[in-house]
Amino acid sequence: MANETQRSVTSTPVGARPPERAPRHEFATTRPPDAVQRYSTGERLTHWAVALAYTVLFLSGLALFHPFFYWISFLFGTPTFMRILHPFIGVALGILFFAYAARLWRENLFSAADRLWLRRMFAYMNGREEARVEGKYNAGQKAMYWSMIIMVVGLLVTGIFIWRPYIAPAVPLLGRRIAAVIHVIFAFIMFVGIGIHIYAAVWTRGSMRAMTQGWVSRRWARYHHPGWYDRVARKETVR
Amino acid sequence: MNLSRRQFLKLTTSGIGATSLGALGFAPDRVLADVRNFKLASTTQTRNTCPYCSVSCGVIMYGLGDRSKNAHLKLVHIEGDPDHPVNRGTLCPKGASLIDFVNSPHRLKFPEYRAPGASEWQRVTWEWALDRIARLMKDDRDKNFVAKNAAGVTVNRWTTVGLLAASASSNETGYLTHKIFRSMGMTAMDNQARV
Amino acid sequence: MALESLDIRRRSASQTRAPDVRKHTEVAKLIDISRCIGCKACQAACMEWNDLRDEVGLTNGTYNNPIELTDRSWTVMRFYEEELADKGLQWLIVKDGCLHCADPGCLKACPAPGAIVQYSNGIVDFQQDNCIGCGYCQTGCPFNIPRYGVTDGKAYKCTLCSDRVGVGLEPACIKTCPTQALSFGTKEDMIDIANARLVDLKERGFDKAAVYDPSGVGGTHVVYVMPHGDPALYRMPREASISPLVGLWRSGFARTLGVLTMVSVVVAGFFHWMKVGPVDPDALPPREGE
Amino acid sequence: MTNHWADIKNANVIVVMGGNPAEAHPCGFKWVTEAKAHNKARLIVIDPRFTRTAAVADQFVQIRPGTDIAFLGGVMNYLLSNDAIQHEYVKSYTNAAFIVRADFHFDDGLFSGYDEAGRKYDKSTWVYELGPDGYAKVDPTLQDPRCVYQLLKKHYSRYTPEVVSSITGARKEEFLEVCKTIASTAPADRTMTSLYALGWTQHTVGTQNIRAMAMIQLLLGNVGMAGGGVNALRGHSNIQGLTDVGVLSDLLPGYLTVPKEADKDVDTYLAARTLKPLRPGQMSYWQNYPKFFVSLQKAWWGGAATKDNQWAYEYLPKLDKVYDILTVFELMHQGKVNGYICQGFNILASAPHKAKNLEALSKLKFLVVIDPLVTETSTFWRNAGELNPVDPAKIETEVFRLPSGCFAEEDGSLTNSGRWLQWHYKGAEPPGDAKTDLEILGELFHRIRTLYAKEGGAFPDPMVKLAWPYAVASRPSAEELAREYNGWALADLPDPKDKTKIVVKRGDQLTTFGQLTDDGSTAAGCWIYTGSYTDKNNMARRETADPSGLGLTPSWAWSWPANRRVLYNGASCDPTGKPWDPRRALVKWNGEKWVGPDVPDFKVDQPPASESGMAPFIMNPEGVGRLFGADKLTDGPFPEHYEPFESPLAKNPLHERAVASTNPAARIFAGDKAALGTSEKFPYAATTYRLTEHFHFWTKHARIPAILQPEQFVEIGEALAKEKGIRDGERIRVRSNRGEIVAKAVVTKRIRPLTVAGRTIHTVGIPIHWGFEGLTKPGYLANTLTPAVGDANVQTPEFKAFTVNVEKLGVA
Repeated sequence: MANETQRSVTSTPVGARPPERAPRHEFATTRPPDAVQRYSTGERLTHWAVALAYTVLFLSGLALFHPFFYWISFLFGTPTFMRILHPFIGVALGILFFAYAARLWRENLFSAADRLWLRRMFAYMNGREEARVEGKYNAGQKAMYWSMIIMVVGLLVTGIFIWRPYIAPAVPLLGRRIAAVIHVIFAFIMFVGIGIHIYAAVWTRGSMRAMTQGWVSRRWARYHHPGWYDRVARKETVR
Repeated sequence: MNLSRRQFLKLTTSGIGATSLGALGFAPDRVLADVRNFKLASTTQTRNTCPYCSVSCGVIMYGLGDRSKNAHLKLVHIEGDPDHPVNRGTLCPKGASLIDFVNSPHRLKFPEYRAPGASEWQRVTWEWALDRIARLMKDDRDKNFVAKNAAGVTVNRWTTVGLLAASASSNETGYLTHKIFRSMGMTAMDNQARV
Repeated sequence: MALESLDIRRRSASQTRAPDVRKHTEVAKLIDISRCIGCKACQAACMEWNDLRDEVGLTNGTYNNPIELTDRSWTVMRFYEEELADKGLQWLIVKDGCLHCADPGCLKACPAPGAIVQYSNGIVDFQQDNCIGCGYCQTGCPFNIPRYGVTDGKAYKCTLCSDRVGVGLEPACIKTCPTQALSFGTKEDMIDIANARLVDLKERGFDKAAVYDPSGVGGTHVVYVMPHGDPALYRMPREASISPLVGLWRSGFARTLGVLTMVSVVVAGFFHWMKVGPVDPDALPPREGE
Repeated sequence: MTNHWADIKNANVIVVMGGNPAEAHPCGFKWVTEAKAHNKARLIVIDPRFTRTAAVADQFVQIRPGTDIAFLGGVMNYLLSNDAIQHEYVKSYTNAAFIVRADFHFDDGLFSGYDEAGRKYDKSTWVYELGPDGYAKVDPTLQDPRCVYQLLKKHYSRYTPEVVSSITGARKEEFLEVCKTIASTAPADRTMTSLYALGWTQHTVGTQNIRAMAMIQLLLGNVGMAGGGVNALRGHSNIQGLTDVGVLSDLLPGYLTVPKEADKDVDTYLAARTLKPLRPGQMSYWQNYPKFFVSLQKAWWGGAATKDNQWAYEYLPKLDKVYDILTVFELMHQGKVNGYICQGFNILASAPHKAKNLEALSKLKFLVVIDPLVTETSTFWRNAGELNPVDPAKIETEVFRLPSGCFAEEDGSLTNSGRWLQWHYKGAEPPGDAKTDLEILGELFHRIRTLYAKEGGAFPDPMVKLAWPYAVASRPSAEELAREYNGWALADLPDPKDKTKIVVKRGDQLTTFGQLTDDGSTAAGCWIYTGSYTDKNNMARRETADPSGLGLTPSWAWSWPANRRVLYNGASCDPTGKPWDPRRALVKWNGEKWVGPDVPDFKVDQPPASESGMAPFIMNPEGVGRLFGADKLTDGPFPEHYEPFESPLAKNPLHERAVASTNPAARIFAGDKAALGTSEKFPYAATTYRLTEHFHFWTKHARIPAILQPEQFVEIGEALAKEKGIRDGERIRVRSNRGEIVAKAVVTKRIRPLTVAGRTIHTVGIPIHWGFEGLTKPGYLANTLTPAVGDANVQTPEFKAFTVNVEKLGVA
């Protein structure tokens, strides 16, 4: 029944099943009965859609950036198709990302405790204990959140400026030149961020599962996000 | 040769790898660029003269086909004749685009007739058109030919049908035109020189 | 040493050099503005030879037509009426089109291997087969030359009639120019002719006459004789060079830096993993209260 | 052209006036560029607009349209009052020394003998004083007040720089600068060439415009010289050839003339044209007129032309007047013309006053248009809205449109303005059912002749008996016709010096017009073309050798007459037969005969003037160039400035007499006179012209030129535009008293307002190339505006100077 309890506290109307369905507990699953729901199905789908879009954008961008990677373009059928695809996917990513991010901004507001976390971040990375995290996200995740917003906005705007044949012809050459440079710089910052993001997910075991299956163990929750865990346990609305 | 299963796998994967890398564009760069084919390679050349202004630049016309019976010779390109002492291969914008005159969508392809009061052309045969023109001309000449003037001097002129000769037709055409129409006693004959 | 060599010197988005052990003579087109009568024969010959037919447009109150370069007008004449203090009314007529830079910004900016090539003779040519239509060549060009096909989205510009030069003929515009305002040959010869023209022009009172061969792009394979000297009068950049912005982004340095950044993220992650290993709260012994 | 295209490179000074070769003849203009580059030549452009020729000129002067004679008269005054003339040349090779009849005079714009009612001159006083020997009297000292030199000086003394500036609007300093440059070619080793085209001919004073320059060139000794001459650039590819073969109302091939009513028989006809020399020892080439004429009649009527029937003289029509285009359209407008054949000529657009042309064509019973392209003439009955507002239902004209081949689809020759006959070859078949011109002519004539043979009718003989020696009767070939105009011997021709020798065997092609006879033993359809097609087709020659370096290329094609490249080249030598300038040696006397890189324009074994008294202008009975035009022209022996028939000035500043305000000898029909506008209602001077991107009304059917200049426009100066609030690219309406057009405005610095007779005069420039057919954007035919009045001598319409008003319509 713990499972049922946990379900009820997560704020996932998407995951809510119609009552007439057969009860879930008869279904064989690796999910322990006391697991804590961290990401709803909708969040996970959106996340992975964004991730897929990013992968496409990254690969195609990489192919356009450096001739060494041009072969990647053939994965798209033809380089020209890849070039046509890239901006459309970019717009798609923008929409998905903002649809996703719009719901998370409150949880990503910095709080006083975040300062301590950041101060102890490198120590944590070197194997010391993590500073206590009060919200759903730690300060590193919040920093990632806000930097991604800046990056995506930047990439989207600059990308649109250099979008042939629809927008670029209307943009003055200097604007296109600046846009192209910013696009590239942001793409690399974003790559670095995404790299850290992926590595952090891999490094903190259980995180991947959280984003794939939606749940974390109680221990994981208590260890990484004690504040959040407490509130979840107290059935408070998590902010 | 004895291959362990492990070795075998290694070989085949690298083989597959190499092949797919080739497919992915890791093949060595092609060194030659694709230059557009030289479009005059096997065309038929004919010498001509630009028909526009009176500089009369020499031109060379390039035609598709080799004049064999089944190839319909179509001009595809015209450029200046480098031997020509006046234009030395150069052409003005009109001359350089002569091909668009020769192949203009407004070239006339068959005889047409516009009946009195009509607002459309109708396609006719050469036979019909020339027969009718000849008839109209003869009837008018027979009716209006002036053999003698009021003073009784033989004047043998026909003033009621006129002709304007071209300014770009050949000397031979001009000469024949003059010979034919003057023989009819035509006086109202002029060419573009007057204008 | 053939002028018509179409061996490749440079190729867009290519890591390694094309074989270029042979030394080839560089060609150039000379545009002598002082002899140009703005007849547009070059435009006509260009369209005719390259089988291009632009739209029948409108007039905008000048003699410029087509008004701008397009994917089907690779060269256009621009007309400027200038009242000059010392010379009175001058009708300046500039043939616009690709200058075939020795250091081509378009080629530098192009991400598609082989979409832009520079032949050993200096001609910079677009290979539409390889073009992906990204528009970078336009941002790379200091002279705003490349244009995109309306229907196919590929970039086009003057090829200096590489197909003609490749069989030993001069480009179509050069051949047709009625007043020898255009000439074609080795770059060396063209510079000699240009300098000789300056002597004549100075004798006629054009004291400021100058040759336009902008060094900012390593010199060009289209060279102008400008009777009034100042390129700005002819609406050409006084100092032409590839925008530093484009350099910033398409240089080998930037590319390497980008790739190194990526590699270092991966490497850093790897080493961190090796040193610290994963964090796994589930691996901790159960705490009290669990 | 007295000279030829490549010869321009030999000039030191090039005057472009009445033409715009950089735009209308770019490839010929190349030789101006060459002269500038290799000869340090100076290019002077005098024009109502700053053209693309002016863009590369050393000196440019803007003048008001129609004031060329005022300018050139001023130049003559400058040359004469500064004594900047080639004295020896003027004395020996012009009629400067000739004494003019005592009762010849000029007074307030009129020469002696004017008949105001008939608007024409009695020219009997415009002649030389003849001595008892029948030769003209001369005063080699040029002091006699009645000698041409003194009359000339007096006539042009009125054209002071101030007067020139006041009439033409040119700035005085600019005018004097130009005079100085022109005067620099008076020395024997410097030459000036004059390039003109329709900017001079399309005026009521067209012929006199050209004469004025010819006189300047004679004064400077530039006629007959390499790099000199008076060079008509001419507008169309074969306008020279069609004129040479005489397809004009009053001409026969080779500048023979059609008999007039007064020429009652062949002897009268020939006597009036066989000109006797006016000076002792002189050769007058027209003394050979009967040989040319009889050979023509033999070519046309073969065996039917015999001495007994006056060489078929009666087969030719006799003119009661000249049926020039303006006259024919006037007659057509009066309903007196029933049928009209347009063989590739867009007359609706080419003759002035489109509305009148439309009405005239609508009165025809039938119209035949033979053309490779759609022309407005062929569709004159088509309603094209404002552009051609007609009601087809009300037009009863039957129209036939016959598709012809174009240059690329036929063999034949064209004569360029340098008089070169160049052969061209067929490179493709005509499209669809189109036929070549020769085929169409052959088929049509074959039908008419058959009808006459079968049915009889009015005087069928000339047609039925017309010589028709062509292998395929319905399709004469170009070669057959070329052989015919070149001519052949009808009998063995003996050597005139040794009658036992045969020069040309019976049936063989003639090699020179010197072989022509007046006894019917030769046939030649166009005597000046004799030599073009001998045993081989000389027009097809393509040797590029130029041994003299003067650009003569004597073995390229063939030039008339006799393959001579520079006319009057005898005048390139001083009276002892030595070239004035050894670097420009075209011919010279070597003690026995004339030799040189060009074919001598002189009797080849006749010693030069100092020994024989024979002067080099052998086509003139006086043997010299005419500073005084005598009675050759209808409107005066000296060019005089007359205002255009439509002028922004109410009155000619030079003359008080109203009738002498415009050319008093120019003919104008009553209806056309009524259609002239006044300067009050139409205050701006207007001129029409070509642009380099187009050829007449022809290339608007070709895609590339249509792209290069797609839409109709009118050029106005910035000052006028400001006054009217018109900006670049806005639509404006241009009206004359005959109609209006709407076009976009090109506002330009290149047309400045002129100060003329104390007033500010604006000029409006109207390019001609648009119409209601074509690939270009539809436009108005520019002749909607132009007046139907022609040059006093040859009736070329005054397209270059008329008046309009302009109003703004705003953005379209």
